[in-house]
Amino acid sequence: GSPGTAGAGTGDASAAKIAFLMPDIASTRYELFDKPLFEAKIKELCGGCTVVYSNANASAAKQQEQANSALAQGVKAIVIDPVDSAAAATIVNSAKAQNVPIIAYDRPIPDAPADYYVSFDNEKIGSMIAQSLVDHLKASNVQGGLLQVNGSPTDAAAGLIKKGIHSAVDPSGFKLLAEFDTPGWEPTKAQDWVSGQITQFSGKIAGVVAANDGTAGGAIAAFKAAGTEVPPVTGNDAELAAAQRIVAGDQYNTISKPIKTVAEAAAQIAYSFAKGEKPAGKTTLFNTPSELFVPTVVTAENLKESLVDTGIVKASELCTSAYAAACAKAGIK
Amino acid sequence: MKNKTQTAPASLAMDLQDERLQDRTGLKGQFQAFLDRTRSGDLGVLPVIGGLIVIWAVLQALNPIFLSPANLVNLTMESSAVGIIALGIVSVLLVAQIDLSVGSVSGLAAAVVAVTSVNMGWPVWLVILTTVALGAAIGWIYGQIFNRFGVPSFVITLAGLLGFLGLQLYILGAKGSINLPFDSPLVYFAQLAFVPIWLSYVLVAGAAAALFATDYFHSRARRSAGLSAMSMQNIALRAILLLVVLGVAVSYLNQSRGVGWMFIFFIALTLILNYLLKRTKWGRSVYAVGGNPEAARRAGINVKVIYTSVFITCSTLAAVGGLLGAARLAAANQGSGTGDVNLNAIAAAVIGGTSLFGGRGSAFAAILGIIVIQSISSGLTLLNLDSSFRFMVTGVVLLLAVTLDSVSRRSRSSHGRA
Amino acid sequence: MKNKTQTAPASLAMDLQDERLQDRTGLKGQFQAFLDRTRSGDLGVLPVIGGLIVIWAVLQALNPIFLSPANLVNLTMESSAVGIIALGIVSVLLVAQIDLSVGSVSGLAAAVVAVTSVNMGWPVWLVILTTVALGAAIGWIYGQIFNRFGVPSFVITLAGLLGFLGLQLYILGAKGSINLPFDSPLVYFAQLAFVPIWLSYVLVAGAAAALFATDYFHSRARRSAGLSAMSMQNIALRAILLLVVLGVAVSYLNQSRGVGWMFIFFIALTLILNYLLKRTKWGRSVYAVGGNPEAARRAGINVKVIYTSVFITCSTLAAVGGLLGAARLAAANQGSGTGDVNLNAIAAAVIGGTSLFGGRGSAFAAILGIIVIQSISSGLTLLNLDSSFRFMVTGVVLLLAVTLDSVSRRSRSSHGRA
Amino acid sequence: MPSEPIAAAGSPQLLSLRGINKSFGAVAALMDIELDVAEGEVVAVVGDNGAGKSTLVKVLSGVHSADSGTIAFEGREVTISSPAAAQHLGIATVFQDLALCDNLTVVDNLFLGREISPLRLNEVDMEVRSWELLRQLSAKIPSVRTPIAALSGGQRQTVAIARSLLGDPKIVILDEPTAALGVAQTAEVLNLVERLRERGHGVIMISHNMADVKAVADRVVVLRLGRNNGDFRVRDVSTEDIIAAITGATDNVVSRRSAARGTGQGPTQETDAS
Amino acid sequence: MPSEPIAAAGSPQLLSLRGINKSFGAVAALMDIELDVAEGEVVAVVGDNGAGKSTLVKVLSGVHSADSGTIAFEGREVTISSPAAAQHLGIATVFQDLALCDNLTVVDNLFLGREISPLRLNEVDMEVRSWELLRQLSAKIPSVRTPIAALSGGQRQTVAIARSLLGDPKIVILDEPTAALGVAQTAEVLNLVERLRERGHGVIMISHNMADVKAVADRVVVLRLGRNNGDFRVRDVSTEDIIAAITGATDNVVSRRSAARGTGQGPTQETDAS
Ligand SMILES: Nc1ncnc2c1ncn2[C@@H]1O[C@H](COP(=O)(O)OP(=O)(O)OP(=O)(O)O)[C@@H](O)[C@H]1O
Ligand SMILES: Nc1ncnc2c1ncn2[C@@H]1O[C@H](COP(=O)(O)OP(=O)(O)OP(=O)(O)O)[C@@H](O)[C@H]1O
Ligand SMILES: [Mg+2]
Ligand SMILES: [Mg+2]
Repeated sequence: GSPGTAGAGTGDASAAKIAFLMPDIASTRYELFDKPLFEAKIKELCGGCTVVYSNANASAAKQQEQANSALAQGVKAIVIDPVDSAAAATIVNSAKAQNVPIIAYDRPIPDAPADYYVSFDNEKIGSMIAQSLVDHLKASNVQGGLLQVNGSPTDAAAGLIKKGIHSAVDPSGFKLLAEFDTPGWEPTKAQDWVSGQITQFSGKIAGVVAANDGTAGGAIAAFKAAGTEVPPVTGNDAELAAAQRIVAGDQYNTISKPIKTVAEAAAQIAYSFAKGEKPAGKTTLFNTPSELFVPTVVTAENLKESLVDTGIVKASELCTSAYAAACAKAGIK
Repeated sequence: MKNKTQTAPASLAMDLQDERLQDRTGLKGQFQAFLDRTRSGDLGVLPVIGGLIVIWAVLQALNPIFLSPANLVNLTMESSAVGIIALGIVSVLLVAQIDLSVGSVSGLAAAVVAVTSVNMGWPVWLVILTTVALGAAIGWIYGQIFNRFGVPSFVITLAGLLGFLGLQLYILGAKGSINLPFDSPLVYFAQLAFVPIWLSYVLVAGAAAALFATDYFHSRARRSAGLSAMSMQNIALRAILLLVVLGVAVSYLNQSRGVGWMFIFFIALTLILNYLLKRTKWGRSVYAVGGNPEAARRAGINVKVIYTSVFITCSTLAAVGGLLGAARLAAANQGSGTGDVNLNAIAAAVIGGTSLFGGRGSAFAAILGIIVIQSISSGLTLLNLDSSFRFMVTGVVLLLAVTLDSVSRRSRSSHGRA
Repeated sequence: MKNKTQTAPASLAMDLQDERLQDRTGLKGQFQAFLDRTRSGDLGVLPVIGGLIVIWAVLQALNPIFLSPANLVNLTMESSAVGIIALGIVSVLLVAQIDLSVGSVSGLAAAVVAVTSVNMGWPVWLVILTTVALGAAIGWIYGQIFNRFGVPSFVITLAGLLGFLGLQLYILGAKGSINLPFDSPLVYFAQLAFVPIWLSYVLVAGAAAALFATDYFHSRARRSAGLSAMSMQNIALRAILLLVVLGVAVSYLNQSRGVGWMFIFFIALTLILNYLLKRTKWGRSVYAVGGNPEAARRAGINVKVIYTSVFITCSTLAAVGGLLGAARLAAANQGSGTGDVNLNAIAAAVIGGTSLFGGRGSAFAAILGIIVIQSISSGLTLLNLDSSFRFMVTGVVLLLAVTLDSVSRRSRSSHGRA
Repeated sequence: MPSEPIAAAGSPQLLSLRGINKSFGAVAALMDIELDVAEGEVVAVVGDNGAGKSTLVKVLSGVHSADSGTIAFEGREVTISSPAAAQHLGIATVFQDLALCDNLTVVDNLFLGREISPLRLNEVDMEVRSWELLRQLSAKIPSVRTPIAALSGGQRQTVAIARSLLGDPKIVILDEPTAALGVAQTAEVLNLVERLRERGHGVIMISHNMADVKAVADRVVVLRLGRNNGDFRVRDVSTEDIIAAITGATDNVVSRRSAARGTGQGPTQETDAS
Repeated sequence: MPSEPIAAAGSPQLLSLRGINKSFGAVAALMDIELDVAEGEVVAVVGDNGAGKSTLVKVLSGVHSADSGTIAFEGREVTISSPAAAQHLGIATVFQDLALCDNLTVVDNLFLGREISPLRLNEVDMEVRSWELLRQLSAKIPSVRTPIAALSGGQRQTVAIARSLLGDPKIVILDEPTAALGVAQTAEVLNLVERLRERGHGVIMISHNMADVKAVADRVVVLRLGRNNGDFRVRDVSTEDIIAAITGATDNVVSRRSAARGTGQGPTQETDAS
């Protein structure tokens, strides 16, 4: 047969379709931030363009289907956050075979270089949240060990975060009491596991490194339910709920990714590709022209500046009646 | 005829006069009756309890913290939410249907709880009412589709699984994850409300007394109607046994935080469902529909109403489970109710001895099944295994736990009682 | 007796002599027979095809790319792996059992393929053989546990789901994801191997000729045995119909990449399973065991062997599906086989009309069901919806698609044929 | 042998069917059936296997709906849309396939749909009533707390018959009630039918046993291949005539068997086909 | 009435049971049962409902295993561990509950487990054979391609009987084979039993119909409440004696009914209890 679609560089870029393929819904950011920001930027750049959005719900095979279907629709560029960085090589190959440029977003595709890579680095995120916690514990001179709540054992991104966390925890001098790969990132699973560790290591837990805000919430609920003091707990994603817990003093940190910057950069680059240009990378990673952005660790100290003032979190949503007092204390209104 | 009298003595109870009935009175008779039941696989929940004891022993040997009071308290609290969902599953399985959407419905309920109570500031009673009503409405819709179009419940509830997951995501909307404040009464109930020690013993004594009274009046009524009845000795023995078992359990749990009100709530729901299933016309109809829907219809039972009522029961309990799950986590998020909530709830019902083919099972299946599942999960949690080993060991232990039950039940079917 | 002759004319075929049989020969009779079948809900797969057409029309109206050749080619390729797994599910459902572990087994197979072919460098034939043998071994184990201990298949395969997921994680090890090289024959087969245009038409013609020949010889045998038989006209009509339908479909697909060998493989497996189920003693026994295991046992069928064979069929097909899934993705990872593979495979079988209660269904259920599911999923992918809406719409469309089938089937059960 | 229903002498009509049709796909199971039952009348419906007797019963008891035709009950035209509706009218039925729930016990099945005190089942009363009913039918059931699955064929049939006597039906339909019963139980059921007649109930009894039919029925209605094929007063008709109407010929296997053995063996010619 | 098996005159023993016991929980269904069947002999097993007849049949056909006791077949002691084993020995059984697969068609059920050419079913031959068998039994089945679920009770029973004639059994066990059959079909089955005897097969027939028993059986074995309660040569025994052995008393409901009607009505005293 013949290829079903025309490649990029041909046809009219002012009515181009651009695919935006996100990996899962377990993390709230993709539909909450990445998608709307990306869409808005594309609209701004090119009023007639449309974004074809799909979410693979954590299945690499599903993502492959979505990519194929985007290609069948004749998209002019694909922006993909791969479910599985290795397996996404197939998608890169089929896109290239049809002359459609492909931009790796958030996670790299090492085995088959994409046309561009825009990201912050998951491994780095893991090490940053863990390091921040370790530093805090050292500063406050606590004794004891750490619990580590990782993400889903079947999620490649979770594996990267886990690796990053270890890189900070292992040399820290704090004993790693136990670690757990939370199936499906489920907060209740994390809660049940932490509950068990509290009985097992009662009094010995100095802190918990949780790989995202959902599992952090589960860990905190476990301490609350056990009626014990909540030790410092990390998070990741800068969810509103996490911000509230940080304000209230239940959670120690989370990490805020400059999603707006990244999404808009990706939109810009994708549109350039769609027009047939070849944007140059700021650096080269995995053989791919790349641009990397640095996330910010958010704690009670810098929450106002990094989340509220930047508009990532609205003060009105943050300071609901239950958190009004804490907000006031932190000077957020 | 050999040396057996042809007609039974007139003094024998009305239901023991058949001369083929072997004597099963007195202590020896009771032992014989137990053997009969063992051989015919009619032991009820005993084998499941046996399986549970085996699991507990093994896990305790692997990690001595497993049977510590604190961990058992965790176990009871962690079992409650999914256990309540499993109760609903038992009732749909009894009519040989399935509900795959309990996870989504519980997640939706969690989302509704969070949005109404946090974002909209509704009072707790209204939140609870709304959630329960939502669950009931979903079940009612399932019932209508099932009765009108005859779509298999597997498909209806599969559609529900997807649809209500979507609705949950939509309701959580821009937030994604909503915290319930730790001082909300719901969260307090699910995390920190424990029965005061004195009250816990009062409850135990009350339970034993209630068992005694029920047995006693039932037996008196039977005797005065000329039927065989439990002996006074037996009645007292049962009550004392319950008293001792519950008393020991409670005093052990009281060494840590004690018995959670949420767990009491779960047990209360189990007892209520058990009453409804075993002692009311509705329950009888449920078993009949599960056993032979056409016979039930011909007996004049409104089979459609029964199906609808069962779907409503299941969805409502799923919503209640979701509410408690959210309260226990002190949050509702996109992951609420996803993952293995469905599978765990269904598995709990099946492991407890409920048949997927309808007409066999009891409310107690839910409680036993969920405790088996949570024990395995909690026990392995304490072992700090790799995920890969954790999954493998869970599978093997689960299988072993159920095999005991199945082997005893199998002799039942080979005795012609499937 | 009114004006009907008492004895039928001797010239009538042996199976049409009963005088209560209304005349169903000739064109008018055939139409009448069709009406009979409609009223009694005996339309086979027609309603499912009707549902499929409705879905296609709606999705095409929403996005004109949906029915483009390129997208349909994608659809066929994406249906194949899970479709093959669904074939296995059909066979276990036919004996009223379930296999919840097909996802894990397919994931395990994917992992084994990746490890043996990439890390250990085994030749392709050995890799395939190993995978198939692994699937068969798993099914055999299930069969043994089921037959020996009578553990419900739900529980056995739930344990399998967990256990083999653990094994998959273990085998993939720390890396978590292994790519298959793009030049491996497996990947070529699953991604790029399409039937040459000339061959595709030859295959179509062959299929029509085969149908004609089968019908013709069957009908000749019946007629010579004195039984009623299809008329020559009818036989020709069927063959021509098949020729036209397949011909149009193939030529349409050929406008894009054409018909993938993997899809041909899926269809071939379906036809083989259909043959085994419908035309062999084994298949007959499978239906018998599903309908009434005790009657099957009393008829001298070795029921245990049938159960084991069916579990083996299912696990083996799951492994083959996993192999193809890995080949299509050109990778095996920790997520292979997880997610909704299980649910999709079971749902495909059920949507295609296989009963969860055993004894009713056909191999074609798998192909139709998976195409319904993949159509919805692919159609909605083209629509750029939020996840929340996507889930909701999927649920609703799924329900609508199946309702048509169920309504037609319901009249069947109200006519006493459940 | 076109049929003309014979009006029952004197007593008011309880049930009359006119022009009932029912097809299953290509098989026409009932064609233009007429049937009348008066109060205190026992009507036997006989016919060959597959003649449509059970289908007729199912139409009457709301299990199937007729394709066309009218049913009048106590003079009013009624539609019987469900078994519950039939019970409501006062039609109690013992089905040929018994329709019991295998997983429930004898007591449960007896009182299914008619439990005593629905919100708090009175098990004791139900058990006592069960024993009474079963004794009355000479049932040999060791325990009423065994599931139906564990009963013998005849025991099940006795349970089904006992079921139909609960409530106070106006008309009792018995589809081959004695097929699986022992000699004593059969005699009890025949006694029971006679008691029902004395109390003014209508009874429709289907049977292949001509001796039973001749013993208790007032009228015999013959179905053949889904059509009426005769309606006789029992006292006016011989067994041979009924059998001829059933088989559609006076020279049939029954008469031939009868004749063959008549020259050979025993004294029981008239009914040995039963 | 302790039982002493009567040795069949001349012909070699085909089957003999000694001391068979079987309990279901607290119910002793069979106690110390003895039974002999010789070649070319038709043995009727009679007894009240729940007497244990079907349980005995199930023990013989490998459905249940006996708790104790020995079974000798053609002189050798055998264990019958499964229905397949029983078929292998040459024991064909028609069960009281028929044991057909409702979802399969008539042809499928007839040939279940004995399909012609297992790897490529010969549907044409099977259908032709089916029609032949069913014609022979005067079955009124409109189409052999309908699922069993759509058949009437008697049609099903005919199918089950036809099933047992496939293969070449040495002994045929019929558990109430004529219970649901019409008069013509009953006569055909009795003819069939006589043909089986002529061909030297052993036949065990269970029936509640004394007329049928007296018509075809050589010997009558009576079970009562799970025990042997008599073993008679048919030509030496009267119906009344058999009924007395079944019910355990000479003054029973059957004889009372007989007596009451004897003074009143018809000519069919001797067999009206059947
Ligand atoms: N649910 C059904 N679907 C299709 N055909 C049916 C159905 N029920 C009955 N029939 C057909 O209708 C005809 C009449 O059946 P019915 O059960 O009424 O016979 P019957 O007179 O009761 O026979 P029997 O004496 O054997 O009980 C039969 O040919 C049967 O095959
Ligand atoms: N599977 C079983 N489980 C428990 N009890 C059983 C089982 N099967 C039979 N029984 C009991 O064994 C006794 C004998 O039953 P059986 O079926 O042999 O009687 P039968 O002589 O065939 O009676 P009928 O004439 O009614 O068919 C009955 O009391 C019955 O309740
Ligand atoms: Mg009938
Ligand atoms: Mg019997």
